[in-house]
Amino acid sequence: MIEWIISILLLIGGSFVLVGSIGLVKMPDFYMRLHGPTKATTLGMASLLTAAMIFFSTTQTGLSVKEILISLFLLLTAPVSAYMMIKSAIHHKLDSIERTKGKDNIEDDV
Amino acid sequence: MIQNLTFLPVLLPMLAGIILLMPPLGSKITRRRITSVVFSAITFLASVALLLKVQADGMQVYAIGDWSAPFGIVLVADPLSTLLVCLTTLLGFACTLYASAGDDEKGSFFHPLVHFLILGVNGAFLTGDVFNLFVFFEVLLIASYSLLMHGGDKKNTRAALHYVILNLVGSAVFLIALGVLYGVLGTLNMADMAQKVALLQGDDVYLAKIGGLLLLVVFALKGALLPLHLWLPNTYSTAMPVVAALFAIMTKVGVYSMMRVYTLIFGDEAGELSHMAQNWLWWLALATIALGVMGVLASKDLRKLTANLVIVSVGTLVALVAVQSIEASSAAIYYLVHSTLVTAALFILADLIGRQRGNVVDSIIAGPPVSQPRLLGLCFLIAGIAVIGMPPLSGFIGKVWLLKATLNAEYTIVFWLLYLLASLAIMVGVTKAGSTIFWHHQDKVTEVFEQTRVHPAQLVALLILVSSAPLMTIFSGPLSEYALGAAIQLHDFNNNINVILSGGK
Amino acid sequence: MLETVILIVFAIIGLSLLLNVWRLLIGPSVPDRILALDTMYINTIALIILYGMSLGTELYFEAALLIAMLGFVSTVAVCKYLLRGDIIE
Amino acid sequence: MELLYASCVGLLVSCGVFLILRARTFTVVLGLTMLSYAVNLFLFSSGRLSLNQAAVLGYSSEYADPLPQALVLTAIVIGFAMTAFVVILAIRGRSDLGSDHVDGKLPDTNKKVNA
Amino acid sequence: MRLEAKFKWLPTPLRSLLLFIVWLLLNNSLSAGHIVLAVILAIVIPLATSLFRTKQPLILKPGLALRHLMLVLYDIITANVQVAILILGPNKNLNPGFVKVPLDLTHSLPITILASTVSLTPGTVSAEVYPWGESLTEGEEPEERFLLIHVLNLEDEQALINTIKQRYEAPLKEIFQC
Amino acid sequence: MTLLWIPLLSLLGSIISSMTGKLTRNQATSLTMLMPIIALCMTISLAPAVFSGDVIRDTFSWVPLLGIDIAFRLDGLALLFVFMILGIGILVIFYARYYLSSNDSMPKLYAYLMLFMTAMLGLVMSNNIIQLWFFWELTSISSFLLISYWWHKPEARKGAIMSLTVTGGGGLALLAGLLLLGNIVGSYNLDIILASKEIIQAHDLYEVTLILILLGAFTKSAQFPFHFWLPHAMAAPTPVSAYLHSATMVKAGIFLLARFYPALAGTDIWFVIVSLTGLVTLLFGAYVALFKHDLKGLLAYSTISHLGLITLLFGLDTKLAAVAAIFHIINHATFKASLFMATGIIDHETGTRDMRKINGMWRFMPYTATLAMVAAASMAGVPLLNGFLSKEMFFAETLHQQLLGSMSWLIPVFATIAGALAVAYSARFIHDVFFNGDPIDLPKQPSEPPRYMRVPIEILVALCLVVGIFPNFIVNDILKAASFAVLGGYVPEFEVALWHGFNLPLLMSGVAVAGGLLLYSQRRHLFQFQESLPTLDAKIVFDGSIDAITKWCQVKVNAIENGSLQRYLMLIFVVVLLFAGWPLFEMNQLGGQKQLTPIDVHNAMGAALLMVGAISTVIWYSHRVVSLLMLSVVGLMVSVAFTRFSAPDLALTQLTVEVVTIILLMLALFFLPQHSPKESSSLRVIRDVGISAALGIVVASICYALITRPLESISDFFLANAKTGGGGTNVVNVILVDFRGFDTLGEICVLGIAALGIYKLLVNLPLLMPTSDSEGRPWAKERYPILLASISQSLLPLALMVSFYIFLRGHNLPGGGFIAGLVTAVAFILQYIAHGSDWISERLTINYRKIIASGIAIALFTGVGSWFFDRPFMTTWFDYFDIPFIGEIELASALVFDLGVYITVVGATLMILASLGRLTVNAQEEEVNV
Ligand code: NA
Ligand code: NA
Repeated sequence: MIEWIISILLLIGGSFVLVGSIGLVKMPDFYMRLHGPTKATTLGMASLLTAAMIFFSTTQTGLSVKEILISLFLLLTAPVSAYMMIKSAIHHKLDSIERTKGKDNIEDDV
Repeated sequence: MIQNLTFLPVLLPMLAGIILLMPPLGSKITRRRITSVVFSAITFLASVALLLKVQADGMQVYAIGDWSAPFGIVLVADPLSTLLVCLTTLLGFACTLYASAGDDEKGSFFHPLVHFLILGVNGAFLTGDVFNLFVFFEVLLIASYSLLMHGGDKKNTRAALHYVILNLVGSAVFLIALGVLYGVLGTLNMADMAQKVALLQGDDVYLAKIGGLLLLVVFALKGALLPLHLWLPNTYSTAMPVVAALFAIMTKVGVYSMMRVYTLIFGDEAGELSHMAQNWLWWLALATIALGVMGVLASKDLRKLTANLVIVSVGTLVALVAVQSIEASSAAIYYLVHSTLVTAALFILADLIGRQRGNVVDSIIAGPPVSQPRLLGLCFLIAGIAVIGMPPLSGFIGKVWLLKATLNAEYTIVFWLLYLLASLAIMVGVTKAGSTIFWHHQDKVTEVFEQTRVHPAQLVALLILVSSAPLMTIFSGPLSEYALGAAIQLHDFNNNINVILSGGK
Repeated sequence: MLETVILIVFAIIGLSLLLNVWRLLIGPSVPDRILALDTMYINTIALIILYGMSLGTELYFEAALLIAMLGFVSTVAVCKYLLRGDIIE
Repeated sequence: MELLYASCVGLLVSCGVFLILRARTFTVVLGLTMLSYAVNLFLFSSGRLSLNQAAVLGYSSEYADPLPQALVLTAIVIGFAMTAFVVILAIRGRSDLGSDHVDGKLPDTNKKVNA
Repeated sequence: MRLEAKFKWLPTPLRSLLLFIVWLLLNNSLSAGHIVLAVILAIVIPLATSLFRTKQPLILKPGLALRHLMLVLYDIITANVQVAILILGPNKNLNPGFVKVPLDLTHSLPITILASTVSLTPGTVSAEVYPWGESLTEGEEPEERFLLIHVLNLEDEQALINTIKQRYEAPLKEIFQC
Repeated sequence: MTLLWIPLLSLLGSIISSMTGKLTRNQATSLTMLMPIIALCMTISLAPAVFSGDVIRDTFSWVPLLGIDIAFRLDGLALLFVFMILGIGILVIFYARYYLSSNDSMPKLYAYLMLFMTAMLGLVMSNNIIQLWFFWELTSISSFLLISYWWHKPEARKGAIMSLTVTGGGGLALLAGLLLLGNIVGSYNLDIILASKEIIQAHDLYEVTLILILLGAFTKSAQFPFHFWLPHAMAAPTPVSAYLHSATMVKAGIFLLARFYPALAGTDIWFVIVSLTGLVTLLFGAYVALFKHDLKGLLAYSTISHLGLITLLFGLDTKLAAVAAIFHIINHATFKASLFMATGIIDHETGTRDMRKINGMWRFMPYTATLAMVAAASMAGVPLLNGFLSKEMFFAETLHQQLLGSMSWLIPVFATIAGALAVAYSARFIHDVFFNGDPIDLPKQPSEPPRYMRVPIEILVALCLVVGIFPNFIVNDILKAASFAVLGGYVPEFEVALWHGFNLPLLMSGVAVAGGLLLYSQRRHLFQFQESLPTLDAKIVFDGSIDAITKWCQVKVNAIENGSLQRYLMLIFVVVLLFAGWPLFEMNQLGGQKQLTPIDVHNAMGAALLMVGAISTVIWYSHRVVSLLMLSVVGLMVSVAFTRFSAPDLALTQLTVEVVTIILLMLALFFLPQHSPKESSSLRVIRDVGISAALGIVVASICYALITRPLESISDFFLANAKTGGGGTNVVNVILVDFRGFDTLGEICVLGIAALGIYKLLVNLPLLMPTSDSEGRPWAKERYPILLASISQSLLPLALMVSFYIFLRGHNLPGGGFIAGLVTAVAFILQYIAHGSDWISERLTINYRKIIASGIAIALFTGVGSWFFDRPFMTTWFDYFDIPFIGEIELASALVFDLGVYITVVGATLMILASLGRLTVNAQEEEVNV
């Protein structure tokens, strides 16, 4: 039973991670590419780490929950990383695809 | 305390470095100077005490952490290493004293860095562990990088960049060599390695050979052996002279390491690998001498000239190391001490002379007369005679000895011819330099500059170094006996192994 | 079964890593590459965690934790560099 | 596996050496960093490769050779210190010499200094 | 809104609690020794780093905060599926856009939390907070702030702004009482 | 009484005279003369014993190991030379008193002269050949000082250097020869060597040895072609010339021939080399002397010629020739010294030495003229003077040799020609100076010199006369004794007499005198002929060759040390390639016997990523940011590799270091250009690719060879003792803090020193700060992005906690002080990035220098602590304690040591970054918390 849960969590996690990476490659402009890794990968990681937590708690001698820490960390930092990256993309005036709306909302940062 | 004497030459400089960074002794320049000079004096005295102990009781083995060789790191104080430790600390004392006249204020952390440099050099001399040797190499290198930039100008920066980058590559090679040697021998203690090398079989022999030869590259780079010497002239001549004087010992670290590695690990007992580097060393040494001499003749200022003299001395020493006989090693030991002190003296002299000649500084061209011609002239005469290797000063003993020691080597004639021609060329170079600087004055002095005089601290330091030449002549009897003893010990494979691996018993 | 699943997920993560490297190589812009590298860091965490699971040891947990922390710092540093040049101003 | 490992080390050496031979401080530093990766891997491998045998007592029945690991650790730290120094020295060099060229003189082909 | 904690020795009680938990998590242990150590660390570390903390509003409604956290987690999970679908679907169906969301929040911590929430929930990534700190004089809090977000598939701009303001910003205002 | 006193007294005299600066000239002179006079008295008291055939010896040990003793020996030869050195030395000192002008420093000249005297005395009395060489070189040095006495004159400087170069070079050859000689005989003791003629001459190295020793002798005694330095040494004050070039310095070479005559002479090679060199020198010197307009030049070449004569005599294979040589040594010394002194008077009185200007001196200084003429006559070999006697003997001996076989008659003919030339130049000296009309344009009005200035000349000329008329009365004993020493025992019967009857030598003398006078009368034609010859000035040639050599060296050295770092690096790599590659080819089989691990997908993929990263770094090296990103892929993969291959500690360390390094490089990038121009030529790129590929292959091969072999290492000891002896289960950490803690101590020193050095580098560094990035974009407006600023504050406590966790567990599980330190440092770096260094320095007023020092201090004192338990440095201690309620805990000194590591790492890293940060923020501000 637990093995099943672990397996499913692992597969879900892996899939999300993969989706994030696919987004990274597939999307047409930087701003769109950012979405995959920021969200899907983070969630995928959380799922994987939960699987690991359950795995170690059940197979090892005792409860093992420190994987939560990594999830916590990723959840805290992923938005900030994304924010920094998109800031630098805006600073570099990277093109977004043509049909992007609201480009004039971007203020010149210099 | 007395059983920890072996450790003091490493402990004291480190302690000095720490104290000099901390209040209260490190906070004011006068306090720093006094602390630094006192500490270097104490370190020197401790080294001398160690030397006497080694003389009295034989080789001292100090197992750090109480882990005996080959598992732990041991310090090995034998006559050779202690002698060099004494030399280093003496030089350190002279240099801290000299710099206390004002050079130390031309940048931050001069005094702690000098002590750290001494720490590195002493550690490298004393350690019996080859990886620990690497660590101490790095200690002395990083300290030397910083000292090199002390009070530096733009020329200095380029030389420093070259020096640092080359040595970083050198360190990488060192690590690869250590990897190979550990991978074949499974041990790091030099004595243990020597033992294991003797037992190697099959292709392992060649792997060990690679390790040994790569070590040679490292030591050749540190010791400035051709073709890895190219960094030295610029580095030493652009460094502040007191720093260059201190650096005089650093090339000797490379030479010393060669002596250790190629007499102990790859020496007589190493089977197929014994004396594997001998031929390389011999011919490279000869080429080094030749190029060093060309540099001496080509030098346009006194510091560069001295830097090239350092190269010549390295070539000479390595040639002696290559002969790998007790006699040659003892000659090398004597010559090493002599050449270190004399070149250090020359660097300092170049500085003092340069300070009294205005814009011309130490260039070998006509310039304004120095303000203290008698003092500086006499000191230059002494140092010059010593470095040329003419009687009555220490150089001639070295010269006689090394010629005698190479008498029965292969290709003696090449060495003798080269060495004698080199001596002649050095004589011409040094004489020309001296006569131009002291005797050839500008017709009219257009430039007005402040006439500086030698500071008492500088004077004492200078006298310490310069007086070594006559003293080493007068006491050449006992010194030569000491050098011979050190050489015998160096070559005594079985005794070395037994004593080191049994923890000094 | 778990072993098989771990192997499969290994492969998935490996594939993701390859995709990341692809983006890293083709760019085209520096922020794109930073993004790719940042994603790589995170995928590496997954890799290490999976490795730990397949060996049944938690000895490598700290490595994963540190990648999480340090990957963030280095991404931030590079972005700051792009934005301001001087990262410690 | 061993062959692959050795090839990686060799490739890192090659890349590092090539970068070191470029004439700019920054590339030299990159090269040195790369070379030190190679060297660390090399030194590490002198204890031979072993999977899942971390030298932590009680975690497995056989252990990887811990000594090279300790050596590499020391080497990494020292390498870090050295890299830091050379990086700052490069900055100093740029400021003192006006360019980040490490050679004695600029090659003729490159008249304009990239400043 | 409150900037100062009740106890000087416990400037950030929730953070201390977090640290306490984290220590136990790290060591996978509930032994007495670790609990003692965790308490010590939970008190000492915030004190030691208090210099590196600018004054920020404290969480005054922890219960609400917890509820909000749960909501966000739920949103992350559900909405991620949508993003996955968007990503895997054909690119031509996507209509990206930049949206400027006016903010009621003024302090940086709540804004950060909001921006992070926005970034983690589907389809949106926070890009900028206008105006920048540099355009403000020292210590001044701006009249009005905006959050610039990038939307992967923008259908109704105003609806999105409303969702963000109601679903995520409003609880934050409540929690921090600002 | 010991022989040592003779040179010692003169050395003492040198020291005393150097301190006579405050005394009057007379006092100084008397004081200076005192010591040699005492020495002379001592020598005289020893003379009878020597005359009776004794050899007096005196030996002290000096460097027994090298066979160098202080050994003196007084035999006839030495006695003769000691007499000359002391006697003429005293006269020269006396003479110099009047010669020197008031501008010249008397103590200096006296000190140098006495030093030179010491060297000469030591040389002639040496009983150890190394000691002999010692004094030999001392004569070179002291003569260098004497010749350069007037150092402000370029000719004095150049003459001194030239003489030092030639004689010093000869000295080196001599040393080589003497060492070989000592090696052949097995001793440096002269007594033994002189008694080992057979061994020496039978030895393979005899010829080499002989040639080397002769080189020394010939250079010193100015034999052709090494003669050229001597005329230029005339730049010295005349008393110096009188001393050095009559009786002493140049005679040292002759002395050497005489000294080793018993051991080395007697073979064909000796006779051929020595006699021919002597003959050529004799003729050449005499010929050139005739054309010199400079008085001292004439004397210099005449000296060369006479030295050639003596050499020739030593080269003639008869014993009487050797006796004649010794006799001529004495005679030449007397007349030449007096001639130099007379020249000095003329020079002194007229202000010039040009014989074309100096005419008719007879009228101005008749008394001096008389003395000079007598001496010159002796030089010419006029009967009733000593020069005649030895020349007669010389002529006689040239008739008795068989050197050239059937052409041996050539030698007496050449000897006669040389005699004629000698007569001619002597005649010129007499006639051109003292007669020949009126002086032309003299700078000074000449008159007789001070009375006492003539005294030394009077004494010497008197000697010339007395010896010339009553030879047996004066020189017989000493000549016999010296010959006894030179010939090694048996001295043939000889009679030094004025009149031997009408014989061939007398005829030769007659021919010489007549020919000489004829030559002199026809000098105009000769001068014309001589002027038509191309002139070869030795000084120009010598200086020219030295300059050419110097230039050549400069060109070569500049070409080799061209300042190209790439070249230096290339050399290292090539050497490495050679040294590491060569043994590979010697191996039979690269791979070893160890069971190989199969490749799995993960490893292959990791390797692929690593390789892609590495190659991309190279490809994008000109786009620096991208290259850096690629490099971090490599770094990441390396740490993954460490994870994979069971080295968690390494992985952690690599990761943290990696990030800090990248951050540093980012910092550097701001101050460095953002792009590397591709500037290498394609050829160079190909070369570099070749070298790097070759190196890669070699290293890879070595690596493969290593890891496929089984290994037996000392590590089993560490695994076995980590827990019991070191108190930890993480063996790597136990090695770091215990077994090899000393390495770690060194390592943190390196880190600390690096931080200090970096601080040092950055002090007052003017920086080029770009206002825009490489594509010309101005920097972004927002300095501290708001999200980053607030999240970093929350992360700091978390990171500190993690670092504390890693620190604490290090001893038993992966972790430790270093990693923890870096994690802490990174957490602070994040604060720096997010808030800037101003913000930090407002809050953190810690002196990093002190932190580093305390870190190292903690580690050091933890080590020293074990001394109090009577254990060596760094012996660790640990124990387990059961504390109620909390449970068992372990306390270990290693943890304190690790704390030192931690503190040092934090301090050093932050110091580095703070120094850099400070640069841009506050260039003006002096001290900012560092
Ligand atoms: Na979002
Ligand atoms: Na005349």
